[in-house]
Formats: sequence, structure tokens, C-alpha cells
Amino acid sequence: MLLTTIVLLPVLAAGALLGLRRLPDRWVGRIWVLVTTVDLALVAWMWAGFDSDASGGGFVEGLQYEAKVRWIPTVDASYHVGVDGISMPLIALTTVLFLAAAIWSLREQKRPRRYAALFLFLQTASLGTFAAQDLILFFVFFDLSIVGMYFIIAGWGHGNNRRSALKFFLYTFLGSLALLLGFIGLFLGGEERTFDMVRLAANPPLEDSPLMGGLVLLAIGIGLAVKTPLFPFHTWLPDAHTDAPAAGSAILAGVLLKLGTYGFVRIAMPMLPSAWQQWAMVAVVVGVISVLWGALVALAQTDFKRMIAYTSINHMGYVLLGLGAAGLVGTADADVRVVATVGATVQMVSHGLLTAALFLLSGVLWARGGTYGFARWGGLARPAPLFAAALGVAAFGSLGLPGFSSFIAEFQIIAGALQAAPVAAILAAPGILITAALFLVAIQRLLTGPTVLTAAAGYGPEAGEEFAATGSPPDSTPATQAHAATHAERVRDPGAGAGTGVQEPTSPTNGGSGQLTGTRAGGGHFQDLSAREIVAIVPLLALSVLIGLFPRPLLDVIEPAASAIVQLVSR
Amino acid sequence: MSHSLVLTLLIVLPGAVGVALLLAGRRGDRSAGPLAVATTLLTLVLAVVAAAGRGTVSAPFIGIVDGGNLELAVDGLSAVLIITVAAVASAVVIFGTADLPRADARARFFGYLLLFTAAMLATVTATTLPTLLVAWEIMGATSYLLIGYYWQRPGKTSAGTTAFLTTRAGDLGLYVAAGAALAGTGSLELAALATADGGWRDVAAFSILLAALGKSAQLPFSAWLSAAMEGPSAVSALLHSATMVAAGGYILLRMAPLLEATPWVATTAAWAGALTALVLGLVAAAQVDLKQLLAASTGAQIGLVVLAAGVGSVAGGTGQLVAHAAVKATLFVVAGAWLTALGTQHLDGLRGAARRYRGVGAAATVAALTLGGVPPLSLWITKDWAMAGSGGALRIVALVGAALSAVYAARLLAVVLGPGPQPELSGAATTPIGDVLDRTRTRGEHGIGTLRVPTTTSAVAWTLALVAVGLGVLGLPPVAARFTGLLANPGQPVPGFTELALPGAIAIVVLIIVLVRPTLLGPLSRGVLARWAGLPALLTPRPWLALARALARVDEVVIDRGVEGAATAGRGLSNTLRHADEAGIDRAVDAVAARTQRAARGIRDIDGGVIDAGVHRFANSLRRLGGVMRRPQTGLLHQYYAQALVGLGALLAVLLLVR
Amino acid sequence: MTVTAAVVALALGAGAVVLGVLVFVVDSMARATFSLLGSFLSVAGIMLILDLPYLALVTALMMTMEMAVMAVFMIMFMMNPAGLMPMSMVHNKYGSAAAGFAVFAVLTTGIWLVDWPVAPSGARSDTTAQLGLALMGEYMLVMILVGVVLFTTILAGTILATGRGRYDRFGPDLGRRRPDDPVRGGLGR
Amino acid sequence: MEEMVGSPLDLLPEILLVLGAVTALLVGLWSPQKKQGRARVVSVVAALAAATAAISPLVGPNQAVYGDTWMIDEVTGTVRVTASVATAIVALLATSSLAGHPRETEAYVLMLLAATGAIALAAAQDLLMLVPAYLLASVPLYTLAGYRKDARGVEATLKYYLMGAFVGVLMLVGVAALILAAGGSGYDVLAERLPDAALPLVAVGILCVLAGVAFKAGAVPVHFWVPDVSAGAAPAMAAFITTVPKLGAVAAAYRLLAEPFAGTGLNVALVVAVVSALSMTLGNLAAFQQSEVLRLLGYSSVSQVGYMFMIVAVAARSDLAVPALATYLAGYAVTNVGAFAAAAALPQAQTLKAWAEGARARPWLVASLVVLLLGLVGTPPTAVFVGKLASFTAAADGGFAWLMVLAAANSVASLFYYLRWLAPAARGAARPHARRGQTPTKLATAPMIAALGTAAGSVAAGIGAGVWLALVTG
Amino acid sequence: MSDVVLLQLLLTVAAALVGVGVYGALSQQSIVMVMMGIELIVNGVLVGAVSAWYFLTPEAPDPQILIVLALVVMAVEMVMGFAATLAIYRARKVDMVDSATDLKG
Repeated sequence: MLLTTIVLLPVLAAGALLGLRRLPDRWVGRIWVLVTTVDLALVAWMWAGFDSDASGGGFVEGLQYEAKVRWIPTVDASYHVGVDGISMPLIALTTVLFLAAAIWSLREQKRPRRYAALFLFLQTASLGTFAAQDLILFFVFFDLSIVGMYFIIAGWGHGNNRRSALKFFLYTFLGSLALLLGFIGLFLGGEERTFDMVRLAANPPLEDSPLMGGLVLLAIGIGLAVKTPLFPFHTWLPDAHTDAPAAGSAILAGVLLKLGTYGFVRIAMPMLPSAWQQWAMVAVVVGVISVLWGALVALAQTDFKRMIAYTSINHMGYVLLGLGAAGLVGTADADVRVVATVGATVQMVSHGLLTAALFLLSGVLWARGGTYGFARWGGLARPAPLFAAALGVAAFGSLGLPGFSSFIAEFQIIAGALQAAPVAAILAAPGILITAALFLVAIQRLLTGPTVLTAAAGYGPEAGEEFAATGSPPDSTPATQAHAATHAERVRDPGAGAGTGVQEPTSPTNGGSGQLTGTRAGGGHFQDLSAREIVAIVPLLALSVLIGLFPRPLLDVIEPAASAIVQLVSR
Repeated sequence: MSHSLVLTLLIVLPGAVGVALLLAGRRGDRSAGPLAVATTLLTLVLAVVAAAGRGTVSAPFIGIVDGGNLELAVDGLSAVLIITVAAVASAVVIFGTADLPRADARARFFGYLLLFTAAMLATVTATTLPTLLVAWEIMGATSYLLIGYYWQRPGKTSAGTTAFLTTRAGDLGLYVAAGAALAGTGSLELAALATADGGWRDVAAFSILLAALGKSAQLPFSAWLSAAMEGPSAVSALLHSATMVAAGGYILLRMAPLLEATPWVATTAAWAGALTALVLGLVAAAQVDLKQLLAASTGAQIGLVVLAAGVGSVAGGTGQLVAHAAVKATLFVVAGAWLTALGTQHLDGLRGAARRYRGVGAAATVAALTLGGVPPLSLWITKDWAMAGSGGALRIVALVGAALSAVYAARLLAVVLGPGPQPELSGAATTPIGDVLDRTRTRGEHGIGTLRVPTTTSAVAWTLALVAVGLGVLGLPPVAARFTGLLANPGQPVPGFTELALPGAIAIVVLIIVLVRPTLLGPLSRGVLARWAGLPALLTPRPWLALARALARVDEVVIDRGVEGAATAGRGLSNTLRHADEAGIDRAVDAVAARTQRAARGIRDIDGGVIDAGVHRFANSLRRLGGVMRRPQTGLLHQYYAQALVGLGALLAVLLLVR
Repeated sequence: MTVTAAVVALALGAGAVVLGVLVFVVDSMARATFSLLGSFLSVAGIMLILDLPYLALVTALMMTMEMAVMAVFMIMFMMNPAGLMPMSMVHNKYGSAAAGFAVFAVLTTGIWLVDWPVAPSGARSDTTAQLGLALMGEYMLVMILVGVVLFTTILAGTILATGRGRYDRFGPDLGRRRPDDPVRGGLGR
Repeated sequence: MEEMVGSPLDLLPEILLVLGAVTALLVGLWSPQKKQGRARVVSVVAALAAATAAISPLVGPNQAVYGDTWMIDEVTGTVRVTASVATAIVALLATSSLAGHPRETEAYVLMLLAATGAIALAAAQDLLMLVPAYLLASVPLYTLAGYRKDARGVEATLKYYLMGAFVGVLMLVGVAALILAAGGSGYDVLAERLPDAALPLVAVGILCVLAGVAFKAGAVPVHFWVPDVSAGAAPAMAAFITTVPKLGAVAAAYRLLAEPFAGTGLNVALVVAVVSALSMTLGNLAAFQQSEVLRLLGYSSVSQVGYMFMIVAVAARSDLAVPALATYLAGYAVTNVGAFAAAAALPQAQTLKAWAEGARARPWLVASLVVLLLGLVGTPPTAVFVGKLASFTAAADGGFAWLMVLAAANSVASLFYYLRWLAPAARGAARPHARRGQTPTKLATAPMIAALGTAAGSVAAGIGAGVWLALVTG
Repeated sequence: MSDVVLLQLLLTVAAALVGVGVYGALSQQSIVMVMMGIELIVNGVLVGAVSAWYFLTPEAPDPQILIVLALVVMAVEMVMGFAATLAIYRARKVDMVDSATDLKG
């Protein structure tokens, strides 16, 4: 009941928001924050009551907060929810990120009611996917998340958002249908025809027909790979991210991508153990390619947000590397494969926190100047030290520095995968290096050097619509860039301009609270993070550090489930 | 206080104070200096206590397997190193308070510095791979922040980036080593690595060697040292003496049993160290910039540590590490002092600096002589001790490398002890310090100098120099034996008399020759060696960037637009088949059609590859199909009839023919 | 069945086909209508020979009426009623001919390939009674449904064909006592 | 002979519909022009009564009545309920365009009669029953298609009629061929004798009979009327024409495939699968570029028939076919009517663009459209999703995995053109200010309510699918 | 002449009528002429049904019922055809199928 409440509370609130037409708009954001806070509190309550030592560890036995109601009896589909050590952290992550998105969006001016309702709807969809213990229920929520995100990008995005949203929808919908076909294959292949995940995992179908098992895994794999996304199904991602609103990007990267990787753990591995073992090397290879491809392509980006988007591919590649390694039963010890699996799960959580923070930070750039182009920002550490600090911390976190959650994840994945797939793991390691390079270069371009501010007339969402109206996305062609450059105002810091003076930044106290409400118009001003932005971003970073320094509480929850899945996949 | 608490505090105290300073931001600037000095001094005390106490600490971390936690312990090697690190850190922090301009963001600076120190202390006490990796990587990251401390100035941040990336490239080795440990021993204990089975031991050993080479700026990773000189002098003093570069040497010494078990890795290490000593020695001799000279010499000296680890001479290596730390700290402090005072670190600009600032000048002279390996000073002993286990070609290379240290030490001495600059030299590429007599402020390439060396700096320099000299006692056999015993590593090779005498003599001879005829080195400065022997080119990111751009283009043009083209081609026929009067379609179609066309052009641009042609054909066939689908609906009934009949006929054929 | 009967039946069949072809050959709609009627009557003749007198009669009567209606209809509404102006009103002649021939060919091939399980010909019982019993028994529901169909057809045909309804004739409130018709006559008069 | 005749109570729903039709006609004949709403009330009550009356035999045992010409089972029951309910909804949503129309009454009457025809199609257990059922399900629609009597309407009527007449006689040829082959027309007789009959004859017969039901369903290659009629008829009529008779036709095809055509030496299932594949593909691809709302929906209904024929193809091959049919028919009925209702809500908006502009500042209409169109795509948890899930499963279970994959690909393709309608509408509604102070497009209330109701119903039916299935299969 | 051959010949007649009807339905421009083509197909059905009954299943009433239904079909379709023709004539003053081509694509 508690779990159902957690899942359905947001959508009910969304309905109420839409229904209460008399409610003034300014209350919408506050109610939204309130609801997400309550949801987070409920999840905390659930976590507190979660027994991480429960026997079985999850998947087949040991699910907690279970609830089951029959839905479509002829195909044995039901409303079946429950949590275990893999879904618990992701549910928590979801509520945290949605709270951050709510806080971030408190100032949303454009149709705030529908915006809030869509996010709340999306929250239910995401939570439902993580909680679902029935394939059809999983698919329902999985698909709804796509719908919700489509409307968010199409309605509140900028730049060429309509096209990006369409591409996102079509591409991920294709993936979700492939997934559905795979589910049907699981249903038909099982001895007892059911869509119930627990029963399918307990008694995996298609064990004796490698061909069908492989095909079903292929369908499920493609479906999840599109969502994750993995090379070469990733091309919707950069566009969708670039044109989505900041909070939308944060949710898309932080939560929705996890639906894909979560699906691998929850569905592909326990239900198709033989096929997963047989094809684990493919997963590993795809993971490694994604790692390297994502990192390298990100390195070449000239747009901050796009760059972050590509790093998501890189980070998700690690997850798959870890999960693939977990399936290489013959070549690695169970303990080691557990390490890789745990790492993959931690990576999901970690990436959620850090990438969401980075996307919100990129939203700061957009709010100030309507562009993410590296060429149009510079030396921001001078006017906006808080922003610089937050960006620096987030970047270091994302590049896998110890002390952050990402280190725990990547270390475990690479260390755990080495025995199973030495070549792959060694090939993936440079991904860490390239990620480091690209983040450092980004920091260098945005935060240091001469101050470059873009404060063009008509920046903000409206400018994006102008671009949409002329049919060409920002920064897509040299012509647009030239056009944009005329709007960009280069403000050289006097000290830096002299080049030799040992001078400190000219505005050392900009971070003081007195500056928080400065105007955003005019050249030479770059308003530092506002209180709202700080409250949205900093907790995410803090959580990442907390996990990075004290990972045990999280690992205690994940490990039993990871052991369970490794055991299941070894059947 | 229990031993483990001391050990914990040893790491946590500087770390916590550092973080606190960073969080305080500019508000903490005023109190940062004193606080940092107090902290490091306290840390030094703690280090001494911990070294005596030999405690262990364990904190839960990753878990699951043995050695997954954060575990620290102090043994002989660690004991020596924590004291060294803490001492040098204290000295550098004190120097920093005097050297760093008042208006700087001091809280940030000392915050980083303390964090860095904590990381180094953790590195040298770590007993598990996660611990080591955590400390190791944080050290790398803080080094980036320290080098890029003056982020406002062009080039500083990118220098930090270079340093971080190069060292991180080596760090990847530790990740792999961890994997190998897990695979080979099922645990992440450092000590267990030597017992790993099968090829995993080789993998682990080689990976750790890689990490060490990266951190210690050994060949082929040496170039970052040059870039790291962009940092403030205090940073250079810390990074290039007892920490950071030393960490690579340390880890190899720590892993001596593993190297012993994998001879080929040990040999590789030895050769890498020896060659680095040789090449960077030459590079150092060719420099015209004081800090660059010192940087290169650091690489060369640590090369001897690596050599020592490779040949199993742990005690010698450790001695070399410690002695070098003291010497190099001294020299960097002095170089920093001169930089602040004169605004230059160019050798031309520093002519006569030692005469002008006699206090630090004397310290520098002593340190430089030590560096040159002049008997009976410390490095003379430790150098030869370090290479004691080597033989044959390796020994010769090492000896030449050692001799080169006399060359650059002499070069340095020749400049700073030499006569002051002549005014008529002002036409040179770099401006010399100018007219000393008129006492006006002068400009160097680093701006206006203060023309003043604070007393604190002199004191620090002297203290360090005295320690450097004092470490010469390691040459006394009883002390050496004690030292070896401390490291719990009896049976170490010890240099005999000739092995000591010969290099000492060589050093003195070389020193004198260069001091007398400094111009001998002139040609060297104009060659490739002055530019770090082309090493930066070796690690240039350019090919990677080019690859990244190429992939990005493939990503956007081939994969993305290919997919998109295929997806939209279904309706891509839009304009061609559309009748003129039905033109009221959504703009989006046009946009997409235009994009599809652009995609087509883009695809064409990448010369007819396989993907390209295939996608093209697929898109075209879909497009044609889309046209076919609408064409039957002609509006003419008799054509409907005919088509229905044909369709039914076809179905009849299917029905009859396909059973 | 006697040979004579067989020959007559076949002759009638041939006639039906020839008349059917004539429908699309003659250049007058009136003639076409009568050709069609002839074709139907020939088929009715076949029925008669094959022991189905009742249905033959129904067919003949119904087709006669229907063709009469059709003729009237043509003469009233359609152009070129009497074939005064020879004209061609066809499209895709060869394609259609090919289609028609293909259908014929396929069907005929089938007909001559199939091994027909012909029942022993004997004295037929009262065929009309057989029909009647079936209609009132087994197929009663079919006939009921046909009744509904006919009711529907009347309604649907009327609505589709007429331009004016009760409200045009009797006013929106049906209050008019005499219908307002453009032409006098008809119901409600 | 007495035992041949069943109890009239077995046909209670149909009797209620026909009686309702007659009563409505009588009521309407004596009602003033503006007060023909009475006839509507009678019709809706009759339709709902029929739906209610259909529930108890749905639960009861299967039985063939009236000389085995009429089958009462879950298939019939499904069509009885869905067709009656859909008729009631269409009658309500037609209010806006029909109220005060001189032929308003007759429209409701014809709808009720056509619904009866659809049920007869579904229930026919004898080829000879199929023929009048076909007529009854066709004849009223010819008139309804051209109810507006404008140029487009009558053209729709003409094409629909000519196509229907032609295919109708082809079906007669088929029936004749099957009777020739089997010597009887009852499905049980056919099932028994067709396996031994001459294959060419059986093939021609099966094909022509299937052509008839495919025509009613609007499947390739006899689908040509669908887009033209959808575009030419009034939206409410188009809603009826593309929904109610299809339910019966698909059920009829299902019944044919399940029993009489199953045992022949011919691969009838494959032919149906081919028809299914062609329908969904052609419908979807041809819809890509449509700019008219109704025409787009017309093609969309062709593709939907393709999905439904998947179930037909596996009628004899999978246990899952019956639940799939029940859920898909129900989902399709609700959703398709709803989509047409959404189109009808803005009667002046013919093109997608005009619709989007008209829907501006009408969030509930847009919301309904979102639910309905995404429902047609098969987005959970709407009713069509459950239907698609069941039909995909059934298709794979029946050995047509390739068809399932194709259907999935088609679903993605269909999303594209639904979004072409949906996206501008959602965006248009987003802008609160009209551009040049145009007068807002007129909103028709009844279709608006119908759209909202069906949208809600679609979701409710999806979530409550279990209840419905329990009713049908239990 | 055996019964089988006679049956086949009569069925050939039926097939010929169907073929001619198909030709007519496809080739004629006038709506009424198209209807005539359709009538001819029904005519073929009649021949087929009557032959089937006589030669194959004289004991079963089904072919006879089929003939009745064929007549019903013919009548109903005539009615609807004329009604449609009238309607389109009223609306557009044409009676040719080729003239009604507004709806297409």
C-alpha cells in the first residue's frame, strides 16, 4: 500500500492541479514542491523500513512492500509492485530528482500548471517502472514516461524542440515496441504463461531453445538499448537533451535513461539467464563502444549541454559493461561479478545525481544567455563564483573522482569486469581519461580565461522560438554562429586583459547574498546562482559526495540484490 | 591517544581543515595562512607520533571483498614518508604564507594545499587498492587545482589540465590493477598482489608500474612536469619534492615484493627509471628557465628511485626519495623567492641572484651542490645506494644520469653565483632584472618583482637545506643499517667504496668543468632538449581530438541522419508526389524534408561508404513505397474495382499456391 | 433429364450469355435494359427446366418489373434514352475485358477441373414445398432478417432519393393540414 | 420443424434494437422538426437496453439457435455490447450536427438497423444468414454516408454503394461456390465437408466470402471506400460507418476462420495474415501525408483493421484469440468513435492545421485527443493497448511472429501521423492569444462531451480490462 | 450427355455471365450501366445455384434459399442504386462515376 501510494501520489496530485482551475498559478509550483517532498518523505520512510538482510535479496524472493491485484486475467497480467535492493535506490533517486526539478521550476512562467502536472505524471511513470513486478505493468509505465517526456520537450523546450521531441518519441517508441515484442516472447515461451516478473524469473522461459531465447533477448535488448541509450541507438539523445528545458533534461538523463539499464537488470538478466550468458560478450562490447564513443564524441562538442548529453552515453556504457561482465559466468568468479553488478547499479544512481546537476547548471547558462555554446561563454568564475564552484564539483564528480559516487561505481565496474572481459575492461578504462579531459576542457572554456558573456537581446526561451521559427537550430551552421556572435558581447576582465598582473577576480564578493537578486539584463552581468537554483542543485552534489565517502548504506541495500541477480544469471 | 586515532587524525586533520577553508571561501582568506601553518605543524607532530606508533585504521567503504574498505597502516616505509611529507608540507606552507600575495584567495590556496597533503599522507599509508586509488586520484585532482590556481591567467588552467590528464592516464593502471587483484586474489589488499595467481600478477604489476610512471613523470609521461611549473612556487615546491612525483616512486618501493615476483616488470621499471634519469638529466641541463630546470631534474632524480625499486634497492630508493625531497624543496623555495623578488625565473634574469640575496642564495648553493651529488652530501650517498643493485648497461646509463645531475646543478650555480647582469644585455629576448643599482622595481616575464625576500622564506630555505645536508648521515654504515632495518628489508644491496667514490669524483669534476666554462652548455639550450626533448608532442591530445571530431561527425551525419532519413523517408515523398492544391501541409514537413535532403548531402559527403549507400538505398525504396501507398486512391471508381479484382486475384493465387 | 431438355437448357444458357454481352454492346440504354431482361428470362427458363418452377416464375416476374422500372428510370433521367445518338460511355475497355475474361477463365478452369459428386438423378419431390418448409423452418430467421433488410431498404432508399421530407410538406410542426407539394398528387392528398 | 425455431428471448438485444428503430421512427414521424430529440432518446435507450440485454447471454453458455443459423457466444456477445454502446455514443455525438435536421429521426433509425446488421454479421452461423446480414449492415450506411446531400457526401455514398454492390455480388458468387462445394451452407456443414471438397472451388468460395467481410471491415484490397467515405461523410456518420459495421465484419471473419475455413487444405490463415499485413501497412503509410482530419482517420481505421485481422488469422490457432478479439473490438470501438468525435467537435476544421487552431485554448479537447490518438497508437493503459497486447500475443502464439513484428513497426509508423495531428494541436492550445483577433472556431458541444467521455472510457476500459474479459470469457 | 458434363456446361454459362458482368462493372461509365453489370453477375449466381441444387444436392434447400437471397440482393441493390443515382444527380447533375472524383488520395 505504501509503495502504491508513493507511485500514484504524484499523478493524483497532477489531476488535482489540473482540476482546481481556481488555484492561482503562483501556488502551483509550491504545491508541486510539497507533493514531491511528501513523496520523498514517504520513500525515506520506506527505505527506513526496508530490510536489506531479507532472505533472497529480491527478484525471486525477498521482495518487499509487495502488492498484487489481478488486471488482465487471460494473459495473467496484474498490478504487481514491490521493491528490492536494485529498485529501492532508483526509486529514491527518482523522488530526489523530481524534487530538485520541482524546486528548479518554481519560477516557471510558461503554463506552469500543465508543466507541473506533466512532471508529476512523469514521476508516477518513472516510479511505477521501477516498482513494477509485472512485465505489462512495467511496459505501461515505461511507455507513459516517453509520452510525458515528449510533451515536456515539445511544449517547454527551446531551439528545434519540436523536431527533437518527435525524434525522441518515434525512436524511443520504436524501442518500447521492440520491448513489448520481447515481453510477448517471454510470455509465450514460459511454461506457465504469465507476465509476472517474479514467476518468470523464478522459472525462466525459453531455457531450452537458444535461438528463440536469443531473439527475445535481442528484442528486449534493442528496446532497452534505445532507451539507455547505447551505441548505435543513441542519436536521439543529444538532440532531445539540447532542446529540452533544463529540468526536463535532468529528469530525462537522471531518471528515464535508468529505465533502460534497470530493464537489463530486472528483466533481461534474470528471465533469460542462458541467453544473457551466451550473449553477454555482446553486451560488454556494446558497453565498451558506448563508453568510448560517448566520451570521444562528447569531447568534440562545441555546446556544453550536448557534451553532457554525450557523456551520458559514456556513463551508461559502463553500466552495460558491468552487467555484461556479470553474465560471463564461465570466465569470472561469482564474487567478482557481484562487484561489477553492484558497480553498475551504483553507476545508475550516481549518474542520475551528477548528470541531473550538470543539466540544471547548463540551464543556468540558458536562463542567462540563451545559449550553451562554448564559444559564447568564458571566464564565468569571475562574475559567478558559486556557479563555478558548483560546476567544478559536478564536473569532478562526473569524471569519476574519488570522493564522489561515480568513483565507487566506475571503480567497481572496471575492477569487477576485468576478470570476465579483460580486453574490454582495459579498453573501457581510457573512457575515464577522456571524460576527465572533456570536463576539464569544458571548465577551462566556460569558467576561466577572459570573461565572455552572452546577453543578447531576446535571449531566453523566446530566442529559442525565434530559432525554431527560422527553421535552423542554434549553432548548427556557421551562418547562425556568425549571427549569434554579433549578439555576443565580449567583456574582458581588466586584470586578465593585461595578462601579467597578479590580480584576483574583480568581483570577489559576487557570491554574497546581496547579489542574488540582481537584474539579468545588460552586458557584463552574469547573475550568480540564485537561492532557488542552489537549493535545487547543491543537494544533488552533496548526495553524490555522501555516497562517495560513505557508500555502505547504499551498498548494503544493493549488494544482496546484486548477489541474487548474479546467482540467477548463473543458472 | 590510540595509535589508530593518531593515524586517522593524520589524514583527517589536514583534509578537514582544507575542506573547511574551501567552504569558507574568501571569508577565510585572512585566517587561512596561520591556520594552515598550525595544521601542518600539528600534522607533523602527528606524523612523528604515528610513525612511532604504527597504528592501523579501517573504515567501511566498498566492502564485499577483502580489502574493499579504506584501510591505513604505518610500517617502516610509511613512517619515513609520512614524516617527510608532513615536514615538507609544513615548510612549504610556511613559505607559502610569506610568498603568496596578501590579496590572493588564500583560503582556496591553503585549502587545496592541505587537501593535497592529506591525500599524499593517505597514499603513503594505504594498504588496500581502493584506499590507494582514492588518495592517489584526489592528489591528482588537487594538483590540477593547485597548478591552475591562478585560473585568471591564460594557460594556467590548461597546464593543470595537462598535468591531471597525464597523471590520470597512468592512474588507469591502478583501476586495472584493482581488477587484476580481484581476479587474481579475490581481494583488494595491496599486500596480497604479490601472491596473485597466473597472468593476473603480471597484469597487476605492469599496471601499477604504469600508474607509478605517470605520477612520477617518468618516460614516457614526463612532459606534464614542465606544464606543472605554471603553478605557484609553493605548489612546485610541494609537488616536486615530497609528494606527487614522489608518490610514483613510493608505490613502486611499496610494491617491491610484487616487482620481485614479476622480474620483467622490475626490469622495465629499472630501465624506465634509468632512461628517465638520462633523458630528463639532459633536458634539465638544456633549460634556460630555473623552474623548468628544476622540474626536469626532479624527473631525473625520481628516475633513480624508480630504478632502485626496479632493482630491489628499497632502502636506497627510500633514502633517495627523502633526500631529494629536502633538496628539491629547498631549491623550489628559493626559486619561488627569487621569482617573487625579481619577477623572473629565467636563468638570464637570475644572474647573480644568489649574491644579491645571500641568505637564500647560500641555501640554494648548498642544495644545488647536494643535487649535483657532491660528496659527502646526502644525494651522493642515496643516489649510489639506489643504483646499487643494478649492473651492466643499466648501471652505466644510471651513472651517466647521475653525472648529468652535476651538470645541471653546476649550470644553476654558475648562473646564480655568477656576476650580475650587464645593462647592455637588455636587448635579449627576455628582459634581465635591469639596473640593480637604482633600486627601482623591475619587470620580468612574470610581472613586477617585489625585490624582497622575506625572512620567513630564508628561514624555511635554510631549514630545508640543513635537512638536506644532514641526511648525508645515511652514508654512515650504522645509520644505513638502521635505516634498512626500519624498512624491514634486510639484505639490501649496499654500495661499496668504489661505487661511492667514482660517482662522487665524477660529480666534482663535472661540477668544476661546468662552473668554469658554463658556455659549454649553450648549444644544448637551443636544441630539442630545451623543449623537453619533444616529450610533450608524444602525449599531445591532438590525435584524440581529431578522432573525437571525426566520430562526432560520423555520429551526426551517418548514424543519426541515416536513421532519421530512414525514418522520415516514409513520408519523404511529400513534395514530389503532392499535388499543387494540397500544399497546406504543416511546416514541419518542409523542415524535415529539407533536413532529409541535407542529410542526403551529408551522407554523400562521406564518400560512398557501405553504410552510406545502404542507407541511401533504403531511404529511397521507402520513399517510393510511400508513393505507391497513396497512388491507388485515385478517386476513380472503376480503378478501385480493377484494383480490388487484381488484389483478390493475387490473394487467390496465394491461397492456391501457398499451402 | 431428357436430352431435349438439356439442349434447351444449354441453348437458353447461351442465349443468356449472348444477351448479357449485348447489354454492353448496344448503344442505347433502353436496348441494354431489354437485353438484360432477356438474359434474366433465359435464366428463368433454365430454372424451369431444372425443376424449379416457382423460383423461375418469381425470377421472371421480378426481373420484368425491375427492368421496366429501370427503363422508365432511364427514360426519365438519363441521357440518350433511345439510342438516337450513338455514343461510347466506357473507360479502360481492354483492361476491363481482360479482367472479365480472366474471371471467366479462372472460374471455367476450376469448373472443368473439379470432379463433381453428382447426385443420382431421380424423381424430385415437390421443390416448392421444400423451399417453403425451409423458409418457415430452418431458415426462418434468415427470412425475418430479409424482412428487416427490406424495411431498411425502403427507408434508406427513400431518404437518399427524395429531396423533400415531411417537414417540407407539412411544416416544421407538422401543423399543415394539406401538404405543400410542388406537384399535386401523392399521399396525404 | 418446431424444434428448429429458437426462443425469441435469445434474440432479445436484436429485437430491442429493431423495436427501438421502429418506435423511434414512429415517434419521429409525429414529432415537430425541432423536437425529434425524442426519437434520439428512444434510440439511445434502445441501444443501451440492447447492450444490457446482451450481457446475460454473454455470461451464459454458447448456443446456436434458429436452425443453427445464429450463434450466441462470446464473439456475438462482444459485438452486441460494443456495437450497441458505440451506436448510443454516436447517436449522442451526432446531436450537434443532426438536431433539427429534417431527417434526424431517420438517421437514428438507420443507425439502429445497421447496428442490428453488424450483430447479425457477427452472429451468422450460416452463409445464407451472412448475406442478408451483409445487406442490413450496408444499406443504411449508404444513406448515412451521404446524409448531408452535399457533393462530397453523395460522392461518398455513390462510391460506397458501388463498391458494396460489387463486392456483395462477389460474395454471393462465393456463397454459391461454397454451397456447390459443400452442398450446404451452415458453418458446421462447411466445417465438416469442405476439407474433402474440391480445392479450386473452395478457394474461390472462401476468397469471395472473405472479400465480402473484408469490405465491411475496410481491409485491403477492398478498402478503397474507407478514406473517401470518411472524408465525404459528416464526422458523426463517418464515426459510425468506420466503427460499428467493422465490429461485426471482423467478428464474422473471425467466426469463418475459426470454424468452417480452418480445416480446409488451404492456408486461409496465411491469406488473412497477408491481408492484415497489407492493411496495416498501406493504411499507415498512406496516412502519412494526409492533411485532412477525417481522411487521416479513415486511413487509420484501415490500419486498425489490419491489426484486428491479425487476430482473425490466428482464430483457429490460438486460445488467446477470443480474448484478444474481445478486447481489441471494445477498445477500437470506444477509441475510434472518440477520435471521430474529437474531429466532429470542431465541425468547421477540415484540415489538421485548422483543427489545431480551433483547439487553441480548449485544453480538455486537446487532452481528450491526446488520450484517444495515443490510444489508437496503443499507448498504455488505454483499451487499445490491451487489445494490441492481446492480439500481438495471439499472433505470435498462432505462429505469425513476423506479422507481430510488422504490426509493431507499423505502430511506430502510425505514431508519426497521429503526432502530426496531435503536436500542432497541443502547441496551438498552448498559445493563449489568437493571432489576428480571429473569431474562435465554433465548438460543437455534444462531440466534445463524447470525446471526453470516450477518452475517459478508453483509459477506464484499459484499466478495467480484467472485468470485461472476465465477463466475456468467464 | 452425362449429368456431369451438363453441370459443367451450365456452370460455364454461369462463369461467362459473371465474366461479362465483371467486364460491364469495370468498363461502364454510367452508374446505371455499372449496376447492370452487377446484375449480370447475380444472374450468373442464379445459374450456378440452380445447377448446384439440381445436380448436386437436390435434397438440400440451401441453393433455393440462395436464389431467393440473390433476388433480394438484386432488388435491394437496385433500389439503393437508383436512390444513389438520384441523389448524386440532384447534388451534382451527373450520372457518371468518373465525374465523382473529389475524394481521392
